[in-house]
This record gives sequence, structure tokens and C-alpha cells, in this order.
Amino acid sequence: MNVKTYSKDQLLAWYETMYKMRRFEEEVFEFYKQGLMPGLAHLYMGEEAVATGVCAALNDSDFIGSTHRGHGHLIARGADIKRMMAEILGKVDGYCRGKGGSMHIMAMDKGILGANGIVGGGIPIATGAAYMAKYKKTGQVAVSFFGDGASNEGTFHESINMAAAWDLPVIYVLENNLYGISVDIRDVTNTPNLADRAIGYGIPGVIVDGMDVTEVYEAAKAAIERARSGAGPTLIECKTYRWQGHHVGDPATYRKRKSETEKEDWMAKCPIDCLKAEMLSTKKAKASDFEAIETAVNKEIEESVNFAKESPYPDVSEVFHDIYV
Amino acid sequence: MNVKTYSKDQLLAWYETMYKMRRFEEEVFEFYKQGLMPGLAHLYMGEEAVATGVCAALNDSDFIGSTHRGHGHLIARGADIKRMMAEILGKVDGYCRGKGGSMHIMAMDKGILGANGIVGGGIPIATGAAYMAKYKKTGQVAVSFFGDGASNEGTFHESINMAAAWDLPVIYVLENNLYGISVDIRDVTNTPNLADRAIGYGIPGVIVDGMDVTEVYEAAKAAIERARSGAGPTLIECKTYRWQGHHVGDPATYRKRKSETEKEDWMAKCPIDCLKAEMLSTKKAKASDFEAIETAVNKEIEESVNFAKESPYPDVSEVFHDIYV
Amino acid sequence: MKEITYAQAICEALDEEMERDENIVLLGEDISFIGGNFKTSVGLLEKYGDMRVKDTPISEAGFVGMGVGMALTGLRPVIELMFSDFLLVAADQVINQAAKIRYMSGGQVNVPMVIRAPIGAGRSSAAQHSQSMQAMVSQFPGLIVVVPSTAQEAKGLLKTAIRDNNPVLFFEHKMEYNKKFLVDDVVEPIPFGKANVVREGKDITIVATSSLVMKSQEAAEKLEKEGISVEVIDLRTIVPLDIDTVVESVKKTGKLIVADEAHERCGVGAEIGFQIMEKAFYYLDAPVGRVNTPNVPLPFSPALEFPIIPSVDRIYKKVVEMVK
Amino acid sequence: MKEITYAQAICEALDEEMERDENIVLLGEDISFIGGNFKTSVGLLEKYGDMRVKDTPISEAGFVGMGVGMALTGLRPVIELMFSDFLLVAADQVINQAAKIRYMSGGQVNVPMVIRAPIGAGRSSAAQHSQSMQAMVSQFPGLIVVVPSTAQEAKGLLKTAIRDNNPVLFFEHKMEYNKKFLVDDVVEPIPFGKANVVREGKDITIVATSSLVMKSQEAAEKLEKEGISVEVIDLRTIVPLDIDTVVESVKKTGKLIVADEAHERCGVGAEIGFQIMEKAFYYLDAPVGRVNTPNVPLPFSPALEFPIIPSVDRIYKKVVEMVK
Ligand SMILES: Cc1ncc(C[n+]2csc(CCOP(=O)(O)OP(=O)(O)O)c2C)c(N)n1
Ligand SMILES: Cc1ncc(C[n+]2csc(CCOP(=O)(O)OP(=O)(O)O)c2C)c(N)n1
Ligand SMILES: [Mg+2]
Ligand SMILES: [Mg+2]
Repeated sequence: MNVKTYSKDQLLAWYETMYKMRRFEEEVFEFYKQGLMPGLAHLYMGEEAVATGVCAALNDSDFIGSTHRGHGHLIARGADIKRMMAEILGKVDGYCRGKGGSMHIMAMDKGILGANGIVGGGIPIATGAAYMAKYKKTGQVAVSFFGDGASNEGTFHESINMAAAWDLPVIYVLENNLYGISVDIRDVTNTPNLADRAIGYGIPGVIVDGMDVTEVYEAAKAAIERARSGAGPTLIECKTYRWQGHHVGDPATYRKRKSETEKEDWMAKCPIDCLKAEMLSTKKAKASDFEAIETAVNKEIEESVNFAKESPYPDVSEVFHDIYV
Repeated sequence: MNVKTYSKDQLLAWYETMYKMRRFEEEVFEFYKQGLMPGLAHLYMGEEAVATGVCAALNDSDFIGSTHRGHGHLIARGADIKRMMAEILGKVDGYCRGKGGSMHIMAMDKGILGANGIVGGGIPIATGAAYMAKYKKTGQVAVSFFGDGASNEGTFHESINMAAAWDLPVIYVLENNLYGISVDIRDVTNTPNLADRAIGYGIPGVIVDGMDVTEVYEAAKAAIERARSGAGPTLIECKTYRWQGHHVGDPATYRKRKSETEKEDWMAKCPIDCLKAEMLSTKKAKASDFEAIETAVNKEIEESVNFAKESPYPDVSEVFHDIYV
Repeated sequence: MKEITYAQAICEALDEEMERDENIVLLGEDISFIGGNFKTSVGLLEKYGDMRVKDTPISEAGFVGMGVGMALTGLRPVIELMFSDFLLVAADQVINQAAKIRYMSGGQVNVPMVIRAPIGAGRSSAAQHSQSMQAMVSQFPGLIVVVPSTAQEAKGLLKTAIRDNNPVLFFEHKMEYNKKFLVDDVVEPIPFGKANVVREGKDITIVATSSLVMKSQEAAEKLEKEGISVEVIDLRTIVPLDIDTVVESVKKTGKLIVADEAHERCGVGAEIGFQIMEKAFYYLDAPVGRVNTPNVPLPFSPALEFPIIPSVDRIYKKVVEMVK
Repeated sequence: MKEITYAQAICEALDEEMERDENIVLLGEDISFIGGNFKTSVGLLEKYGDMRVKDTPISEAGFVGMGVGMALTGLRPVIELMFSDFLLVAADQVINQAAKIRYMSGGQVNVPMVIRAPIGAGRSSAAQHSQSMQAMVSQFPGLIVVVPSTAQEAKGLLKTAIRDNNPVLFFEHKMEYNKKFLVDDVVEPIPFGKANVVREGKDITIVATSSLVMKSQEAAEKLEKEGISVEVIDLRTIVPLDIDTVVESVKKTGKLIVADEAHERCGVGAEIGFQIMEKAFYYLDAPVGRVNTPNVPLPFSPALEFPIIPSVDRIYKKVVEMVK
């Protein structure tokens, strides 16, 4: 982990973002356990370095497209966690007034084009935002986050091909957490590194350690610069892992097929703990720096939980709003 | 052109097949000009070496999946040209009793899984035949023919990925004739050689001169052996060109955008003329050998034209047959 | 008789058919090791191996299309789409290929395949995971469309679907999977195109699909106490449509409600209502009524979702409105 | 007034709108250099350049989805699908994405995009290139569904579609493209949701879509000579549906035929017939009739195709059957 290059403030900001994601989702999990949350949620725990590193390299006016596992992407873009929490509980103060839920949070004011319940469904949408930026010469870029599983959908292929053909300013961030629900990516592709697919489109394909926020940041920064300069898209494969099952409540029995200790091995690489340990050991920061951040984040999280709980449900008349303009 | 390795009979058989395709489509074109043909047809003229070379390497029990430009594939598999002709005219003696037309000829008795009006639509279907062969251990292979344009459909990606993951006995033959209707493949991909896409699936990607039947045959033979041995799929990109417009009646004005003489340059590489010239110059065969073939083929073609013209239209009651078993 | 869940009934139908015919192959996401997202293929990987119970990549168009190729070459694929909403990702292979190949080939081939897919709202799954696709696919000739009600029905109809030589869309209701039902020890295939009068009545007829059959029965029980006698028909299949059974019933009751969970517009209610108007116009004492999901995407929040799901209460009120 | 083809009218609408608003961008296969498969964008590449008139690869799901992203970020994409049949390849992006994003976002965003696609049989294009997809998409809330009749209507309605902030499915009839029509020199946008009574009559009403409006008028002229007075309504849009205009007409004539080229089952005829039954039950002198493509895939041979296309003759006969 290359902490040397970065300022203390920068590194602590990343720590804060990742810690906030983790805490946010711990509360979401609590909601689920307590039966407060309608439906399901897909937790990003363990993958925090990916969204954090990528979004740290974006400008405020850039776009991202997210997935069913989107909490981390949204928090990394600075979405309001109060409104996220409220949405997850189906309350009227949620980003989508309770109509979307965890899997459909959208925040256009932060350039967030929406989470998406259809695997692969968001990839062309982010690509379209990049088309807009190119045509209007706005200098914006778009990031499309998606999983290893999504990379087997036709939309992955079609989108990257068009972006490559037309040098669109888009960055494809493939979060390879080894599984699509229970299916091991190694059983349904013959491609050890999905980044290799970039070759077929004539664009760079980069592999990074998705547990290391600095490495993710560097790859994203290079890709974003390339995109902004007009040189076209990049595919970044982030090797990562999710702590929890596919969704809250999934016992994830399938993990042990290849290795008994798969989960534990990956948990040892926790992006949050590792960053902290590295900063402490290289004396980039003191324990009290982290405590201060943690205390502040915990307070914010608590507020957002209360906000969400207190927010009312939408009135039933809302059912018929927002279909047509 | 490597005629040396092959027997005179073998080479003349290829000549005959290609010559038959060409003559067949000259008559289809005539039908069109005379207003005898309902709808449109997409002519394979110029690409004859591809289907001929590939199908020569197949066993009788193997499968092929074809496209909207399918006459050549069917003839190479030995389909009955009388019934093809009748189908193209919408007659009851056609392969599909007049219900399919040029774009949907199917001949299950020859392992022909059907032409297909949906670009890319046939790729997973051929892959499914290969799945059957693998599961039932029949030793059969399946060939999927499709165009450069089709390689940008999601089904291309999804099918090859599955075939690669599971080592299915299927050969993907990409007929790169530079265009999808008027769209130059070079304007809608960033991939000079579409065979490179194979890398992203961890399978061999082979480029061959699609105007040279011997080269096509060799590549197909190797890929088919590989598939039959259980080693999985191959992507073969055949560089080729179509003499006519996208369909009969297309003036093909778009051809001259990159080069004034594009069409003429490719026509100089006519797979039929070149094979004949090479065989004559290397003394593999005499002019009279070709004349004998041509006379016989012309007679067969004439018979098929007459057969098709004389065949009646299906009775209107047929509309309601063949939807459900 | 035994008590099993709807998901177990599906499992049993798959198992019994696979045992009988080695040409049956299952394809779908997460169907093997974990036995399916809704646990409808538990134990089948262990019994039949991974070529017959195949976990696919997330490539619906690809693996449905693969199923078509398998069906054309002698297998009988049974494909699971995790949610019926994902039919839209594979729609070309279902509607332009599977449904039409027999016709386009002039009857040379059959496409014996089953696509199983869960329908219905009620789990706060929001707009992309709560749809009921039975009306959409019914628009297209060449497909058989099955909407089973109970576990017993699901088991019998799934057997028929697997033995049928046409492409069959088999819609399971996701709110039923974990419910327990009494099921016969031996369940025979149930013929397609024969609706089932599950409750006789004389004041009004409800023809219902899928879980709305049970909801209609529940409503009918309540209504009986209030002196309203309701006939309930389980439609079983939308294509083929057994309109005769509905016509007979309407001749007796003079009133009809069609209950189906797909969106209202151009739905099953419209079709059946239209046909009843054509075939029993002079027997109708009132316009046909329908109970559907209204023409809105499914919202996430339970505060919005529950009021629009076709419920016992909505069926009850519709009957009262029409009978009073 | 001038005489132009239907294809030219489409071209003009695109041109006039693009000139007015630089956010309008066209995407589609073969739309730039050759001006579209049906010549509906001739000259636009030269005038607006290749970022606004973009030839796409054959990746319908990809470029429709790209259109969704463009619409979310300020552009107004107008997408051409070469045949409406290909909607099935892109169905998820149209129905799960474009149609639902506004709702799922709680009204944060609009998706101002138009998808243009040719419908209809009559060219021996067989089962995968002859479908009429207007009924299928009408099942799903969130889309506007336009079925213009003449060139004038197509021009005016396309302008409205482009200015509308919702996703619009705009279905052009492929048999009309080369026909000439009289069109006003200046065509204003035509509001959605307002059906157009194109011919007054008193014995029966025909409500028709797309080219069946013209066919119904032709049938009506023949019928007039035989003393049957037919009212013809051009529906214009299926969603929103102007049922009031139809109800008013039926109150006068007492009889209704719905003519739409999609397959019969769960079609537009079923929906309108059902609603008329609900809203004008006691005015109906006979069951509503419908003229559709029957529930069969479209066959290739003209000997099979022509008899099943909704024709002037089929409309004529249906009227006679219902009036006599
Ligand atoms: C088109 C479609 N197919 C299937 C699903 C069901 N599904 C939801 S998430 C998921 C796995 C996605 O895997 P991946 O893309 O690797 O993302 P991850 O969950 O690992 O973050 C599946 C199959 C879906 N939502 N959409
Ligand atoms: C899904 C789909 N999109 C578009 C079309 C219209 N179309 C028919 S053929 C064709 C071009 C196909 O190009 P390619 O795959 O290169 O084959 P070629 O015609 O060059 O042999 C197109 C766009 C179609 N039939 N299906
Ligand atoms: Mg994953
Ligand atoms: Mg081509």
C-alpha cells in the first residue's frame, strides 16, 4: 500500500469515507435483523476501497452509474446518508420518496445516474452520459460500476465496444468479488483476468488490488485523465470480495467450495483496517486521528438512522405520481 | 493458395460447390429483377470460399447455424437447391412450405439449424446444439456463422463466453465482409481484427483469408478437431467481401467512402476464379474439367428454377398450421 | 396426501420428470449448488450432475438461446429465469426465436422447452423485480402460457409443460414458494387448456390466475357469509385459453370478474372480457370487471406497494360493487 | 400544401426539431450515410454532423441504453430501431429502464427519448420483420405509445414526441413510407391523448391505428355507397388513450370495431373493447368487433401473408357482419 505519496488529510479522508460505508451498512444490516427494512439489501462491506478510490479521482460534476450493490458508490460520491437511509426504509424523505429502495437509489444532484436492479442494465446508461459529455464538450467523465457477473451480460460487450469505437469518456470499473450470487466466476468464464476482455475492444485493461484504496485511486486517476483527454475508455478490474452473503440473510454456503478459509483470507485484507494499520505503522497518523473520525462518523450515522426511522411513509396517493412528467 | 496439398477431386468438389452457390444466387437475383421473388434476399456472392471451406471440414451429422445471408451455408451443407429455390419464391415445396423465405430456410435433415432474421440471434442457438453434443457425448460439433456486424450483439459475447467456460464443441465463424448494411465495421469498433476478441474468452482466435478456400478449410479443420477433442471453441475470422449490396436492390453507395476501387479490388480476389486459375496454372486440372462441372451445375440450377416456378403456392389454410405441435 | 411447500412441489416435478427422461436439462442462474434462488431445484445437482443442472453466467439471452438450440437437437431444456422481469433481457430469444421457429420452418421442428419464471409483487422488490409477465408474452403466438395456482396445480402443470413439445412459459408466484399446501402423493400431469372450477356459485364468476385463485377463494368464503355466492375458476393456462368454461359459468351467474396480477392495460382481463362480450353478450348483467395491478410501476415502499397489489380485499370489494 | 412521402414527413419533423434544439441527437443503424433503411433521415448527417446523426453498431440493447443515459443527462435522443421486432432485443432498456426510471427515482428525473420503429406486414418479410409491437409495449406503464396514420399526422405527432419529456414509442407503418400524402406547409405538434374523428357517421364506429385509419376510411367510402354510414376515429396514441372520444361516438352509433395490426390476443382491441363495455355498456347494440392480425406468426409467402393482414376488405366485411 502506497501511503507515502499521499498527504495525511487525503488518506484520512479516504479512511473516513470507507469507515462511513462500513458503519452505514452495519446499520442497514441491523434494520434487516430487526425486521425494519422492507425487501432486501446487497451489502458492499469489504469492497469499500473500490468506490472510495475511484470516486476520489472524480470531479464533482462527473457521473457514476451504480448497481444493486450501490451503497458504497453513493457514499463515495457524497450522497446524503440521511436520505439514503430513509430510502432504504421506504420512507418519504428518501432519495426516491420510498419508490426505489436500496436497489434504485438515484441522486442526480451528485451525478449519480442510479443504482440498477438489472445486472448489466446500468452499463449502457453510464456510457450514454459519456456520449453526452463528448458531444457537448463538457469535460465530464462517467464511471460505470458493475460486477464480475455483469461482465457476462451482452450490455457489457455492446457498451464497451461503442465507447471504444467513439473514444467516449467513460471508465468501466469491474468489481470482481468472485461471485454472482452463488456462482463462482471461475466456473462460468474461461478468463482468469476479466481485464483481458479490454483487448478485444482495443482499450487498456488494468488489474488492481481492490482492497487497496491507493492502488485503486491511481488506476482510476490515470483512466479518468485518459478519458478526459479524449483518448477513450479504460476497463479497470478490481479484485475484491464481499464480507456478507449476496444479500442480507444469504448464508453464503457456496464460499467454501474452493477454499475453507476463503472468506477469512479476504477479511484479513480489510481495506479499512489495512489502511489504518499502514498509516499508523508509517506514522502518517495517530490513533487519535482515527478516533476523532470514527466518533464523528458514528454520530452522523446515528442521526441518519434516527432520521430514517422518524421519516413518515409516503402517502398512498403517491402511487400514482411520477410515472409521467 | 495452397492447392498442392489437396487432391484434384477434393479441389474440384470445392470448385463445384462454390460455382453452384454463385449460379444459384445469379438466378435469385434474376427472380428479383423479374419481380418473381417476394421480399428480399441477401446474396452471399463473393464469400463462397468461407462456407465451402468450413463445411468441407464437417461430418454429415454435425450442425450449422446460419444467418440472413445463408444461401451459401446451406448449399455447402448439401441442402436441396430445388427446395431452397421454391422456398425463396414462397412455394409449398420449399423447405418451410413457403412460411420462411430466404431468411429462414431450415433443413434439419442436413443439420441446418436455420437461417435467422435476427442479427446475432442464431449464435446462442448453435451453441445450444454444441451443449447437447457435449452432454450426450455424440461427437458432433456445431458451427455458428455470423457477420462482423453480428459480433457487436450481446449474444455473441454471451454465447462465446459460455462455450469457452464449458469447452463446448462449437466453432464461431465470423464472416467479416467489412459492412453491416451500410455501416463500416471500422467505424463502429476499435478492433482491427475481430479475432482478437477471442483473447477475452481464453480461446484461440484465428484470422484467415476468406477468399481462399484452402486456407479456410485448414483453419476450420483445426478448429473442428480441437472442438471434437473436447478442447473447446475457436473463433475464426474470415476476411471477405460481398459483391452485391446488402440485399438485392441495394445500390451500395457507401462502399466508396474509404476507397474508390474497394469493390473492384475485392472482386479481383474472386474465390472461384482464383481457385480455377491456380489449378490451371499448377496443372491440377484442365479447362475441360471445369467445363464439365459448370455444365452439370447449370443444368441442376435450371431444374431447380423450373421446379420452384412450377411449385404451387401454399393453400391459405396453411396459415393456421405449424404454430403448435 | 402430504404437506409440502410450493417450491418443493416444483422441485418434485422437476425431479420426477428428470428421472423419467434423461433429455431434460436444467439451466439457470444459481440453480445448482444452492438449489435455486427460491429453492426450487434443491438436491438436483447432487442427483443428476452438473451437465443436467447447470449454473449459467448472468447471460439470459445467451442461455435462453442455448436452450432453443438444445430443444432443436433433441433435449428438453427447462430454464429458470430468476425473476420474470428478466424475460425482457431475453425477449428476442423467447418471442422471435422459440415462439416462431416451428412456424418459420414449416413444421419441420419442435421447440420443446420450458421457461420458468417467478411473478408477482409483495416483497418490496420494487419495479424491476415485481412484474407479472404473463400478459405480455400472451400477445405472441407460438408460446404456451401457464399460471398455476396451488402447489398441486404447479406440480401437475409443470409435468405437462415439460412433456409438451412447444415452448412453454411457466409462471410461478413468488409469494407462494414458502407456503405449505396439501399435495397428492402421486400427481399426474394436468392437461393444458382446461380451466378448473374450484368453487361453484351462482351470483358472480371470478376467473383468476396464479395466486389470485387462492385469494379469490378467500374472498368468496367471506362473501358467502354475507349471502353472496361466488363461482371461482382457476384459469390454469392463458394460452391455450379455455373460454368455454368461462362462458358456461357466465351463462349461469351473469357476472364476471377477471383477476390477474399483470398490469391492467392490454391484459388478460381485457382479453377474457372481450371474448365474453363476444360470446355471452346477452347473458351479461353488467360489464365485466377486472382486478389487476394498476398501470403503475411497482413501488418499493410497503406503504405504496400493498395498496395496489390485487388482494383478497380488492377482489371482495369488486364483487360487492358488482353484485350490490 | 405540398405532396411528400410519409418518409419525407418523418425526415422533415426530425430536421425541423433538430434545427430548433441542439440537444436532439439521432442514434440508429444505417441512419447517417444512407439516410436510414427507410430513408427517414436523408440529408441530416450532412446538416448536423456525425455526433448528432450517429450510425451505431448492431447493438440495440446497448444503444437504446445509451439513449437512456443521454436523456438523463440533458440530451433528447431519438433512436431508430430498424424494425419494431428488434424492440425485443432491447426490451429491458425500454421497459425496465426507460419506462421506470422516473418512477423509481421518485420523480427526480425525466427520460425524454423517442424510439421510432416500423411496424406492419405486407412486404413478405416473414415472422421476424413484420410484427406490430404497439400492443406489447402498451402493457407497461411509463411509456407513451404513438401510432400515427398519415404523413401529416406522423410529422405533427413526431414533433410532439420529441418535445415530450417521457419515453415515447413512435411506431411508423412500413407500408406507408413511400406513399405520397398532402401535408401542410407548416405542421404544428399534435397533442397526445386526443383522438381524431376523421370521418363522421352514424351506423357504426371504427377506431383505428396507423395505416388502418386509411384502410378504414377506404372501407367507409365503399360502405357509404351501400348506405352504411361509418364513423372513423384515428386513435393517434394508445397511451394515453382517449377513450372519451370513442365513448361519445359509440353513444351515437351503438356499434364499435377496433382495428389495429398487432396480434389479436391481449391487444388494443381487447383493451378498448373492455373499456367501452365498462363505460358505454347500455349504449352497445352489439358486442365490439375487432380487426387484427390473427394469433399466428407472420408467414413469408404472399399467398399466406395477404389473407391475414388487416385489409380494407376485412374491415369492410366486419362492418357488414355487424351492421346487417
Ligand atoms: C438481468 C438480471 N439477471 C439476474 C439478476 C439477479 N441477480 C441480482 S445480483 C446478481 C449477481 C450479480 O453479480 P455481480 O455482477 O458479480 O455483482 P455482485 O453481486 O457480485 O456485486 C444476480 C444474478 C438480475 N438482477 N438481473
Ligand atoms: C437484431 C437485428 N438488428 C438489425 C437487423 C437489420 N440487419 C439485417 S442484416 C444487418 C447487417 C448485418 O451485418 P453482418 O452481421 O456484418 O452480416 P452481413 O450482412 O454483412 O453478412 C442488419 C443491421 C436485424 N435483422 N436484426
Ligand atoms: Mg460479483
Ligand atoms: Mg458484414
